[in-house]
Amino acid sequence: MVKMKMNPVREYFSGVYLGLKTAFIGMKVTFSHLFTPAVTIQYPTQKMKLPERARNRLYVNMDDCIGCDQCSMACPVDCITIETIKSTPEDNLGVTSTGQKKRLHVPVFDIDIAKCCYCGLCVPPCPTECIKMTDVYEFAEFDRHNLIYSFATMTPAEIETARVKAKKMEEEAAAKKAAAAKAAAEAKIAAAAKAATAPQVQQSAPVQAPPPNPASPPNDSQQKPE
Amino acid sequence: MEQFLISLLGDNIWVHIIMGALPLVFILPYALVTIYLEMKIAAHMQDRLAYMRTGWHGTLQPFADILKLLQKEDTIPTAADKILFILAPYIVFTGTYAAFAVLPFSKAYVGSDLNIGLFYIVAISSLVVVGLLMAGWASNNKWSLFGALRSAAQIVSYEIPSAFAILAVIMITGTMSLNGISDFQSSGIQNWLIFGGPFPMGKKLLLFPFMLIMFVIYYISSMAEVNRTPFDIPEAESELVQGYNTEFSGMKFAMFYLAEYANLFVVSAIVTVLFFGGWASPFGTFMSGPGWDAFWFITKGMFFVCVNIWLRWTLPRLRVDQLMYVSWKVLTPFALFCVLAIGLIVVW
Amino acid sequence: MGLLDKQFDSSNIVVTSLDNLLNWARLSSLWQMQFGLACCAIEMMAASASNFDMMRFGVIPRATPRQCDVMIVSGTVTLKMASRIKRLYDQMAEPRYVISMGSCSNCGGPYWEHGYHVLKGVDRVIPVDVYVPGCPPRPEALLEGLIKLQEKVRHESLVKKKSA
Amino acid sequence: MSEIITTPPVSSTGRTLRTEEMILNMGPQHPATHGVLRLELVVDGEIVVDVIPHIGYLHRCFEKHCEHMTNYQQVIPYTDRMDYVASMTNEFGFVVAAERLLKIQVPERVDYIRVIMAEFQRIASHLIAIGTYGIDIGAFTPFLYCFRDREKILDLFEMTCGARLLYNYMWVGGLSHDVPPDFIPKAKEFCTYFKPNIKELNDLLTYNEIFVKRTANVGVLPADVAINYGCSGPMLRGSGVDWDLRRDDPYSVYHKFDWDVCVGKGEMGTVGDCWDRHIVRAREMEQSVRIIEQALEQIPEGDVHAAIPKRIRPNPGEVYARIESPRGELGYYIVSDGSATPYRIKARSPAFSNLSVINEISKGAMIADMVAIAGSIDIVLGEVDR
Amino acid sequence: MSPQEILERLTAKFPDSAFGIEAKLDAPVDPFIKVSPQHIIEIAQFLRDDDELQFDFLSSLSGIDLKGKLGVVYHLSSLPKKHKIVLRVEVPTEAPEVQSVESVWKTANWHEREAFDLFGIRFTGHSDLRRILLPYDWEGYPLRKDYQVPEFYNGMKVPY
Repeated sequence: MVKMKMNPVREYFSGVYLGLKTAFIGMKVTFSHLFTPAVTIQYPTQKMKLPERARNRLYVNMDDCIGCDQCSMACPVDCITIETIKSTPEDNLGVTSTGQKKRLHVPVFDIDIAKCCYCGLCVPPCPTECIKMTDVYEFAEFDRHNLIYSFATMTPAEIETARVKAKKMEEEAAAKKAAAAKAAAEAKIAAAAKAATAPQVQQSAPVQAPPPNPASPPNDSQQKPE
Repeated sequence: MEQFLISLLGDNIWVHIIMGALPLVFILPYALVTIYLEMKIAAHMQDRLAYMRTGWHGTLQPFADILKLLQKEDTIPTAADKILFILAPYIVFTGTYAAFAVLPFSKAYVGSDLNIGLFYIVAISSLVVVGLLMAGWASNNKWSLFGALRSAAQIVSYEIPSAFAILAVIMITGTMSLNGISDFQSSGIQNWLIFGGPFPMGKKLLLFPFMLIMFVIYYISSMAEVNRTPFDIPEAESELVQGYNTEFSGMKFAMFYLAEYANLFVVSAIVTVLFFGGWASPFGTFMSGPGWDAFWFITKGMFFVCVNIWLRWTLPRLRVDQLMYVSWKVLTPFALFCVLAIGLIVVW
Repeated sequence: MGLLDKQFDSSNIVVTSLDNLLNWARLSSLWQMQFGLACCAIEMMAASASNFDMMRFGVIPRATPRQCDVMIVSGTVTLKMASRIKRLYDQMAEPRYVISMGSCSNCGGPYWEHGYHVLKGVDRVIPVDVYVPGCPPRPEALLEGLIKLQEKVRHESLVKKKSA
Repeated sequence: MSEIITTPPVSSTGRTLRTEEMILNMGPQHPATHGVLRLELVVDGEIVVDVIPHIGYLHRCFEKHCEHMTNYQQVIPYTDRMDYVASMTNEFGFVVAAERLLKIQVPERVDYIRVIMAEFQRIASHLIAIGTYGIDIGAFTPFLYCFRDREKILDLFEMTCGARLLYNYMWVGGLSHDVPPDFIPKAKEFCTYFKPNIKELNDLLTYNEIFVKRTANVGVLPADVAINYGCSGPMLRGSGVDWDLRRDDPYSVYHKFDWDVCVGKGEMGTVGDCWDRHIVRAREMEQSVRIIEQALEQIPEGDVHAAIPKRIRPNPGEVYARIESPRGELGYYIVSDGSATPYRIKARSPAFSNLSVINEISKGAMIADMVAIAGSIDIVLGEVDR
Repeated sequence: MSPQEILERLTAKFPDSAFGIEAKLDAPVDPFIKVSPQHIIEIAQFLRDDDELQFDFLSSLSGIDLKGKLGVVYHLSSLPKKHKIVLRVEVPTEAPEVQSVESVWKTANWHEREAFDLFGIRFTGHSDLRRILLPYDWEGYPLRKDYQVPEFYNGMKVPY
């Protein structure tokens, strides 16, 4: 619709008229709202009920954590730090509520909640459903360092003993491996050509950015989700 | 009132000081109430609540605001013109405060019942412009300067239509004294000038439409004179940050704040006096007397303050050239025409 | 601090009750600087809008830093912006407070690792009083941060002045 | 104050100022710049002679981050944060691009839910645009009405995916969650609630004479200039160009619905002025409600996780996919080298191109018009700077 | 028009090998046409003004680091004809000079500035080639694959 060119006198008066009229219409709208009840939720006394799926602060149930590092790998911002220590066959770490056997000690499970972007990507990969987003959103702090949440339950002493044990076990395994390697080396001389294909297969896997955590568990535990 | 004090204390300087300070007794509580009222009215129009946490429904909020502003560091920018910068808020406040001198709160209490009261108000309120210009210039901030220049242009232009409206009333009443004008309209709502004043029926009916237009003109230009939406371009937040008071903090800003609200009452009071009978009770002699007079005056004044608030939170802001258009091309011609018409009717 | 530039040497009953009054005034009239940077700014706007109505706490948004008491840094602070934040903070009149809202201004948030142009935490340029976590924090979380700040102000004293 | 200026100031594009001109810095912290845009205005009194936009105050290195992500899924939280008032459509654009690259066909239910979410997001985004535009023009109340209604949309979103602003809801090949059972009745309820509110908003703001006077004939953007500058969305449609990617380059299931493309017609002034851009947004909200209502009726049953790949590893290749975001053409250019990490992702953000036209349309305007023009472009700096 | 037809029209107009028109129509997903960086402006002019093609809308102009080479990718579309095409130029990293298409599509102004800012590609004939997103005193081109994040910028520590 192209506006008709109005005669300037009419335009002038219609402008004045419209100005007053639309101001009254607007006043009517605001006046009618004066008596409608306010929609305000008075926060500290009144709180909105958050839906079930609310994504706020992360919580980790350490009883169920198997230290698989899946959440840390899924995290786009790398705010989850997990360290693990291999358990020896003789310690029994128990099973998770989903019935999975725990094989790793988890001495460090830190979430820097200040870096977290609350995207929820860490939740679905967890095989034991131990990491979840809660509806807690009130956790402002005076000091930023308090926003690094440590979920690990192990005491320093326990960590130390676990470390020592794991080291011992590793050494034993290394010794065993060395012996095996020695035997293998002898066999290798015979079948040198065959060995060349093996490393090539392995090369495609490390293209995925390695997790920032140097103490990540061995690759085979990462490959078996669920 | 003055006579009463003189009889009480004798004719000495104290009487005049008390008389001079009395408006302050009114302004401070009034400003606090209006600040609170404005926020509450605005909030309820916007489906929210505003102040709720200080005192019952936030009633203590204005006190907290003032107390806080008192505590704030009073910064003066290095590049500012210090003397003007310090002086500006006080000049703005003085300009507004001086206008209170002639406001007839009741028949008995008028600071000074000048026989040229209206003329005095028109003159003294121009002092505000000087203050705003000083503030803008002294801040040495481009936004402030823009605000000040706009403000000056705006107030000066809107004085024309408002002066015409005042002129119309003077023509009818034949006096410039605010008390006299109120007195003219006393004895009942039907005698208010907005309804044509105390004239015979035919004349009243003829006057009524013109007085209505005059009232609208005066009310619009009074909104412009107090720099409130839709005419708040001098401190247009989205354009000029805070306009002329961008650089002011603490107490100096509080002065501007106070002056703004005081000025709001002055113009509303003048609307009351010019068109709505001033202190005159709407029921003739019923509910009249010095106390009632003050009650009516303040109630009527506050009513127009509230309408102003209502408009402020409803309308968008005009652009500076449109503001000039409204003043020079709409209000002034209409006012001129009305003055002519009213003059003819009055003479007839 | 304007009229109260002179500090008291030790607290006594007068100072304490004066403290209480003045702190009450300060905490219930925290005028906020309109300082939206990024995503959190939208939640900050939502917090001032009808549903959460930050004005209940006496928080009025002001456009100029001179008249503000609290600066809510809401959003990612980039290196290009950092100097401006510093300048605006310097322009604010004492007493002034800073709420860092959201992961980005707390520590760079999701951008902490590869964000070559992101300042990793606004506390590298200005002192922060309260950190509100969240990305973005819910409006309620911001209000909670505000209440935390009010608590902080409540316990301030004229005797030991807030370090600038 | 006593400093004597000997050399005339020069603007950052190298223009030497005349005596009567001065440089006015609007932003990066200024109430009208919708974030951290800086406009360097060369003004002659109130008249704007030249506008030099400076952007990048919110440059958050989106594209660099994408190159560091270990998979495509992790990019989605970052796309959310680009255009933070319309996160859903940002995700939508990215998943459309990634699915085209991966050649995934998503179940129909997923498409329907995506369309519903995208349209809700469009309403929410336009509400912010209209509300803040009201503030720019000086009316504060419409802003709060808009936010009040937007809050209801956010409740729907939060119910579905748990977040209020940045959703991470659309995943490559599907959705993070199916909609909860009470979503559909609540969404219908919202549609009936919202329709009268658009009218009220128009009464209060759009048709207010002061608003019309402030926006009509201001910042006129002719159609050919708009196209040449790559403007899109309401900006382009406001200039009278009938172009909407939902119809003209169809994606998802938009072809199944009956709706109209709103085009500026110059009802109050010239075609392509600020008022036209505003009314296009206001009318698009009505059309979005129409789409949502149809989609809610037609939505099929199904699984929303069916097509989500376990591991996303596209073949080497590149794709450019575009969708109609509330601000215009949002395109993602994704280059894959065959690994799980994207090789290069470029986001073509609508506001970036829309903003570039500001100098062209605001010469000779007044300072107050600058605010009106900048507001009518509806920029989101997160998207401009990425 | 399909990309094949567009390519045919282009090769008919610019048969000279100097224009470097090279089709990659078999590329997976999106096909593109490679052209010479020294003649992009003539090709762009033709694409926009030809009655059959009418590529009036430059959707996007992106830089890309091709490891050893830098590329510029033009995504064109036509509002009247509703077809699309992708152009690409490749230049050596040491001397990344490409003709600016700003005079054809104004969109290119800011997009080219962005490509200059993030990749260091120089667009000859650009009216105002300054950095756009990063500060004017920034060093380096961050989206190049070999970019190292600086330790400090203006006294502010950059890494976490």
